[in-house]
Amino acid sequence: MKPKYLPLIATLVIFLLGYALCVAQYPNILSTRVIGNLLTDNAFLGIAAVGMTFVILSGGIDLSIGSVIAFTGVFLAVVLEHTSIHPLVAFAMVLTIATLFGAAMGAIIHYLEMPAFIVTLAGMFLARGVAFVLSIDSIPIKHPFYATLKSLYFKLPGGGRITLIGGLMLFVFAIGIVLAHRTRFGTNVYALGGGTATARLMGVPVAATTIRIYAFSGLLAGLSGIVFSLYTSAGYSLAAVGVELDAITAVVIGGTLLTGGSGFVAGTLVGILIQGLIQTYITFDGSLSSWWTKILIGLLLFAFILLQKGIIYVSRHRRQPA
Amino acid sequence: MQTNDHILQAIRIEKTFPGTRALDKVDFHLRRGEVHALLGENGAGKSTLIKCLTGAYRRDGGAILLDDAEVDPRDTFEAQTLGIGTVYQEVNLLANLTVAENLFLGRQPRRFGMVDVSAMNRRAQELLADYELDIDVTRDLASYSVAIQQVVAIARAVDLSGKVLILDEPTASLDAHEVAMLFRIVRRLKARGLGIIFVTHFLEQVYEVSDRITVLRNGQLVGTRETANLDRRELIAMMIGRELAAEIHAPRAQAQEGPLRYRFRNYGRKGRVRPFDLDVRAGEVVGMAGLLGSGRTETAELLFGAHRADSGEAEIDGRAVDLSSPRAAIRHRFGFCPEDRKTSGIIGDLSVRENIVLALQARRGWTRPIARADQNRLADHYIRALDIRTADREKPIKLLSGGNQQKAILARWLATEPEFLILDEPTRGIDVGAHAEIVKLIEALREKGLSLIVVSSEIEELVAYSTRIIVLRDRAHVAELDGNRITAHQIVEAIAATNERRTS
Amino acid sequence: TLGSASAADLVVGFSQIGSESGWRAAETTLTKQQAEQRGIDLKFADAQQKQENQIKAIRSFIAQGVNAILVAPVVATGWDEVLQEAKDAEIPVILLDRTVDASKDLYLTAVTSDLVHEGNVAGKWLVDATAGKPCNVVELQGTTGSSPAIDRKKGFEQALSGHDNLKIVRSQTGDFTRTKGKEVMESFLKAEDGGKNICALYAHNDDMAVGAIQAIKEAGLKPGKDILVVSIDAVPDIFQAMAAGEANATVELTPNMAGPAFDALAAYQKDGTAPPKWIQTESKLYTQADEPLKVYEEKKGLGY
Amino acid sequence: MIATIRLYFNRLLPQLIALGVIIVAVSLVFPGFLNLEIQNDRLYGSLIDILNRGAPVVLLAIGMTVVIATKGIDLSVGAVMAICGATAAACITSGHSVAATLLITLAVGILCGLWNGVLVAVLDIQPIIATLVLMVAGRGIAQLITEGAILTFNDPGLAFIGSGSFAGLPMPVVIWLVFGVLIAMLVRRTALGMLIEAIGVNRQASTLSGVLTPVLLIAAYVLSGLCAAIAGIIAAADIRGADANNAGLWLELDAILSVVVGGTSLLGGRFSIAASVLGAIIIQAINTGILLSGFPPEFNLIIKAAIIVFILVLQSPRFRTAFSFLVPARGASKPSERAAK
Ligand SMILES: Nc1ncnc2c1ncn2[C@@H]1O[C@H](COP(=O)(O)OP(=O)(O)OP(=O)(O)O)[C@@H](O)[C@H]1O
Ligand SMILES: Nc1ncnc2c1ncn2[C@@H]1O[C@H](COP(=O)(O)OP(=O)(O)OP(=O)(O)O)[C@@H](O)[C@H]1O
Ligand SMILES: [Mg+2]
Ligand SMILES: [Mg+2]
Repeated sequence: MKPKYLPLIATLVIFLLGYALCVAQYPNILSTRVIGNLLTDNAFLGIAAVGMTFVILSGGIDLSIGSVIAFTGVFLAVVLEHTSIHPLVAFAMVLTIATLFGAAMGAIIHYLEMPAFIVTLAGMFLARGVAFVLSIDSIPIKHPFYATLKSLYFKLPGGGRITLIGGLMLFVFAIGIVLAHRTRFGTNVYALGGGTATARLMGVPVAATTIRIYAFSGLLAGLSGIVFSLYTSAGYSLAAVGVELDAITAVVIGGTLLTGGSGFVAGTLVGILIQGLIQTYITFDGSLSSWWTKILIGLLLFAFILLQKGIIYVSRHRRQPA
Repeated sequence: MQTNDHILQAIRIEKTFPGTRALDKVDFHLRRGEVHALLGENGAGKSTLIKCLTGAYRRDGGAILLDDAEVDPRDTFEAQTLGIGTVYQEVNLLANLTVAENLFLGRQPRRFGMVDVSAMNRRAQELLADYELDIDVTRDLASYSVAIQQVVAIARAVDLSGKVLILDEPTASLDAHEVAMLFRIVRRLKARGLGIIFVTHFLEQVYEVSDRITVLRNGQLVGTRETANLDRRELIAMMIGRELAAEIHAPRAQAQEGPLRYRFRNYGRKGRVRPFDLDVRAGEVVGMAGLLGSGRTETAELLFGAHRADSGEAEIDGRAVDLSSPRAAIRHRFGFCPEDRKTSGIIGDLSVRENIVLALQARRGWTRPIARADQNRLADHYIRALDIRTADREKPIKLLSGGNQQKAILARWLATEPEFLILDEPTRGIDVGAHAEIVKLIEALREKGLSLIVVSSEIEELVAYSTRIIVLRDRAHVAELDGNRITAHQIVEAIAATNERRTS
Repeated sequence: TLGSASAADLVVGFSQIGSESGWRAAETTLTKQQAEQRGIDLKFADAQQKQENQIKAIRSFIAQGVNAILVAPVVATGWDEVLQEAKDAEIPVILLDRTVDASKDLYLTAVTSDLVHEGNVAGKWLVDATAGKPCNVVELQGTTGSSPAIDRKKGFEQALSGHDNLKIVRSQTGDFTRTKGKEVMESFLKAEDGGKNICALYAHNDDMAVGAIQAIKEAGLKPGKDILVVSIDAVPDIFQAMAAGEANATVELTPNMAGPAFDALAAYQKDGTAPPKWIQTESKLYTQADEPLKVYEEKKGLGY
Repeated sequence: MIATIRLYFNRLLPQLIALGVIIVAVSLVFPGFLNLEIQNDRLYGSLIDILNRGAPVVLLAIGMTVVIATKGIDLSVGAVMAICGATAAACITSGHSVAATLLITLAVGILCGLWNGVLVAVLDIQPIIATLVLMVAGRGIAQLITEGAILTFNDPGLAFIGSGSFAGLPMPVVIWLVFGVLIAMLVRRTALGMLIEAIGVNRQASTLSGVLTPVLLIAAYVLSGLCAAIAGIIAAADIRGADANNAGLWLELDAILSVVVGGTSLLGGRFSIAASVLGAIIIQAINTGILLSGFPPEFNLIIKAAIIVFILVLQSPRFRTAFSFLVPARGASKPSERAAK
């Protein structure tokens, strides 16, 4: 096994261990229902996190995704309520907007040489601001097509379901993995993460790659917004506040370095599952007050990071004397 | 030869950085099938010229002709597609990608639109076989030594160069064996009709492979000459603008035996260096020789506390000391010039002044700042003493040319007035003039009673200043030479002998 | 199985929005108290202000097989699917504190106040208090886009319509917090001629009013006299202000939503009596005449 | 000396211009903006409000600047503010003196910083994640102290910190001015500033040069914790109550924004505390301007985003080289001038 897979393996081991511990305490967690929920409930976060993984791999960050999700939802709700446009067309429209929005941020980051953190922070204000202007109310989406989409699911034995959006998340992860490891674009993303200056000297098209990365992240944030609107059948400008932090956390727990250049899309999936598991555990426990919930989430996060560090450290040291 | 034999022509290239006129209407002509050495002091503008040719920098003026047609590569990718392959001086590859990905970045073989990873790895393996390198190409580049990385960079550039190959100090971290291999490949490409630009500070290598020589000084063209018609003395004069008093081959002054000061017993660290014994006297220069990856750098780092030793003890003047961290070592008046100046040497964004005073300031502690006037004086002193070429002392050090950065780091340690100085490849990337200066400096420091440990891949140089030489092999100290046994021949013998012992 | 379960072994899941205010904390405290009194095993899940977390929690409750679910929904929309799932699993759901935009057969009942009505009560009080005198009103809104902010604004404006002496001159969000309430009030005072143009303040919750009162005092004016203060929620601190004559009126939003909810649940479980679809809590108006200090003492221990 | 002052001024010029533009723009929309008067022995007016309301972000930005200079980031400052506000309120209501309360609270802030610092410097966890732990858990801890309610207090001594005045200025302004100057002196009159910059640019090389990297890293986070503690006290004293749920919520983003608007690179290295303070004031000027302008609140975010983008574009290296005759490049005085002095 190559050392670079170590964080990924460590994360996976931790997840399985954590899962086993939870099951030991609450056998119900093993039910297909919980597993199905884990996928469905985290679908929008997972999809957005794939985009975030690419951004972080390239050494950047995208703080705008939560706002873009909210904007997408409000946009869809407004369009579907006030016009007779078919949802599929509305999807295409909103995905285009989100992609262009991401591309614009990427262009600003590259051409104006501004830090991604700040550009996307402004993007975060802007997207949510536009959502507010579109509507401050939460607007239900009652289009029959939504009902059709939601009725598509694959029933698991034991009452669980793999829903359309859960499946979509897995599909996006598959695409993300292929894109990261089997395309020139993917290698270029890693190259940027390894150092922009060097990458430029090696002939990586830095401008195009940067713009594409943020456009891709915008696209997936838009897709995540569609999923979120399917999930809640509504558009709401206050939705998905702070999702960017959850996504960043998932990416980092998944073993990707925030400094860029090293990590795996698949790790992010495990990161998402770990976060979902923490939530599920807390709900199953059900005795924690609001504050202890926060403290416990923080501590579990810390424990996971420590464990990951520990596993990597121990296995590095075992290999040394060879 | 006719003029239309030129494959690449640069006409009146200009480039100005804030405060520096890096290139002043420089002409450069490269013929088909020649190796053209581009020479000059540190900061003369060699790397800048190359970067202007490959589009890494936008030039301010001038024209570039490739095959008599005007070209204007806007970025390095365009230069690559034009058939210009380049090994840049400093960073040249991405350590976080695999060897194969580095080799084929931007032109990976594809099947059905997807990168064909197995084909890429296979071709990478084949490519490196040319360089007698049989390594696992699916591992990250970071897991290989500088030398291997350098070879990979060369392999990539060669593979990219349909017409022109540019090598900016490619041999700085290679040893004789690898250099010979590189030259075999260069000659083969030359025979194929490529034009090759070769930047180096090793004059032997210039005479070994180059056909013509172009010399730059202070951003201006001094002249282009046939190598065969230009003798060494004249070349150096062209480069530094005066005659060099003495070259480094002067015989070593007789070392006077100082008292024994530093004793390391059974010193080592698992997985890095096998435990060794080492005694160093005052006024002694201990040279460390060995092949690439033999553990010289590891030894140096261990002595300085950059890595903690896990066996053995250290004594200074008979008293046991703790050298478990750089700070501890610095307290005992150690100094250490690391080999990889970019990642462990320079503080890129800080000024030359701050880089020079850093170690001294760190030793004094933050509560006792060095007054600005003193800092200026120190910096100015060393800028003059070591002839660091910089527009002013407030220039961020990352904007200096490579060799000048090296000198600034040397200055950082000299400013702390060390008693035990460890230099890891101190002359890497340094021009002839400065090279001689540094050798002189080492001599002077030794005469002042300092103890020095110098790691170098240049055996000639080791012979020039060492009073004793330790030969390493496979991360172990295997031989020690002193007195009359310090000759290039003996050192090579020692390295080879241990080699044979191992294979037998 | 549901019908036969006695209250003692009832497991009820409670998905709370979070703990964004003192009022919310009091609601949580009271819900837990009420459950304890009835011997109900309450599973509490804090959603940290996120709807997705509430949906996750409800799904987890269903997976655990609880006997009933209480939800204080963070937003009105987007509950159909998960409520349907609960219904499929035959778990009754009771909404607390806010209603949802979903078909009424998806939940057992909703115990809420009427947010529009609250705003209306506050507005009516102001209409009466000013008695036709011209009066410029400034408004401190809740978090932009949140349903209390929207509805309390709407109700207040309804009450004011037709009374041309009352004019809302400025309206900004104070995010339901004291700090922002104070900050925004400061800028209102500056913008309206040092406060001389303002005759009344309407705040969407008491916390903002408490912050604004401090700002008014620091500007050298007398809250409650120079500027009338009316707000909503009836948290303990506003009664102290009322006792000091610094606030004029507040509309109560009771934190005890769980009591009626558990009662309805018990009745439903005992013999299947379906409660009305909406159990409206009282929106009681308190003024300085209602012995504010006494109310303060009563409320102080409730976890606000 | 004059050259130094001019250099300093050049460094702050883009920020000063941005601030000037905003002030002019707001006073066009709202004419009374520049009015200042003395009331109750203290200056009173919108400009003073900006300085006063900006206090927490200014303080956070001071600590954040140093952390960012080390190539780190501290996401936990908002939560630490909440913890410290809650601690102060809890101490004062349980009968401690003001002095004891302040000491305990500052100690708690330092402790929080220490925790972050150890995670980053000793356990070598990426700063954004290391501080995320405290960001999430910290608010829980604060709520644990107040039990989710607003812990009100009436101690005039503690309240003075929030709403008292000294020498005609509101106390929060006095506090951040004094503290800011102290810290700026601390880093610039000692070698701390340079050593911190060295760590931020190249940690490995700094360590090899004998810089006490872990200790300085921890110190940076401790300073940030201390700043957050002071900000927390001010925020609590201002409303005479600790609002664990909302105190400092999302202020970490404002603080980071301030540092960037102040021109310090998020990649570590060169920093200027004065510039960050100016950045924070700019952010607060935008906020106050929006409040005064009377637009409906739905537009707040869009206006803020637009102004920030505008300022950042003004500051971006590309823009500055293109319009260098308008905005002098930061710190790049002409070499000839330098050589002359
Ligand atoms: N990006 C830059 N900004 C400002 N000045 C620069 C920059 N790059 C190079 N310089 C300056 O241009 C001059 C030429 O540098 P260059 O790197 O071309 O030298 P060189 O001949 O390659 O030297 P060496 O042998 O040390 O590599 C030097 O004075 C250097 O300080
Ligand atoms: N970062 C690293 N990761 C893995 N192996 C390394 C690393 N750095 C060095 N090595 C390996 O450690 C061994 C000793 O390296 P070291 O740099 O000490 O050799 P050296 O004798 O100083 O040679 P050099 O001339 O390259 O400096 C080599 O085999 C090298 O490949
Ligand atoms: Mg060079
Ligand atoms: Mg070495």
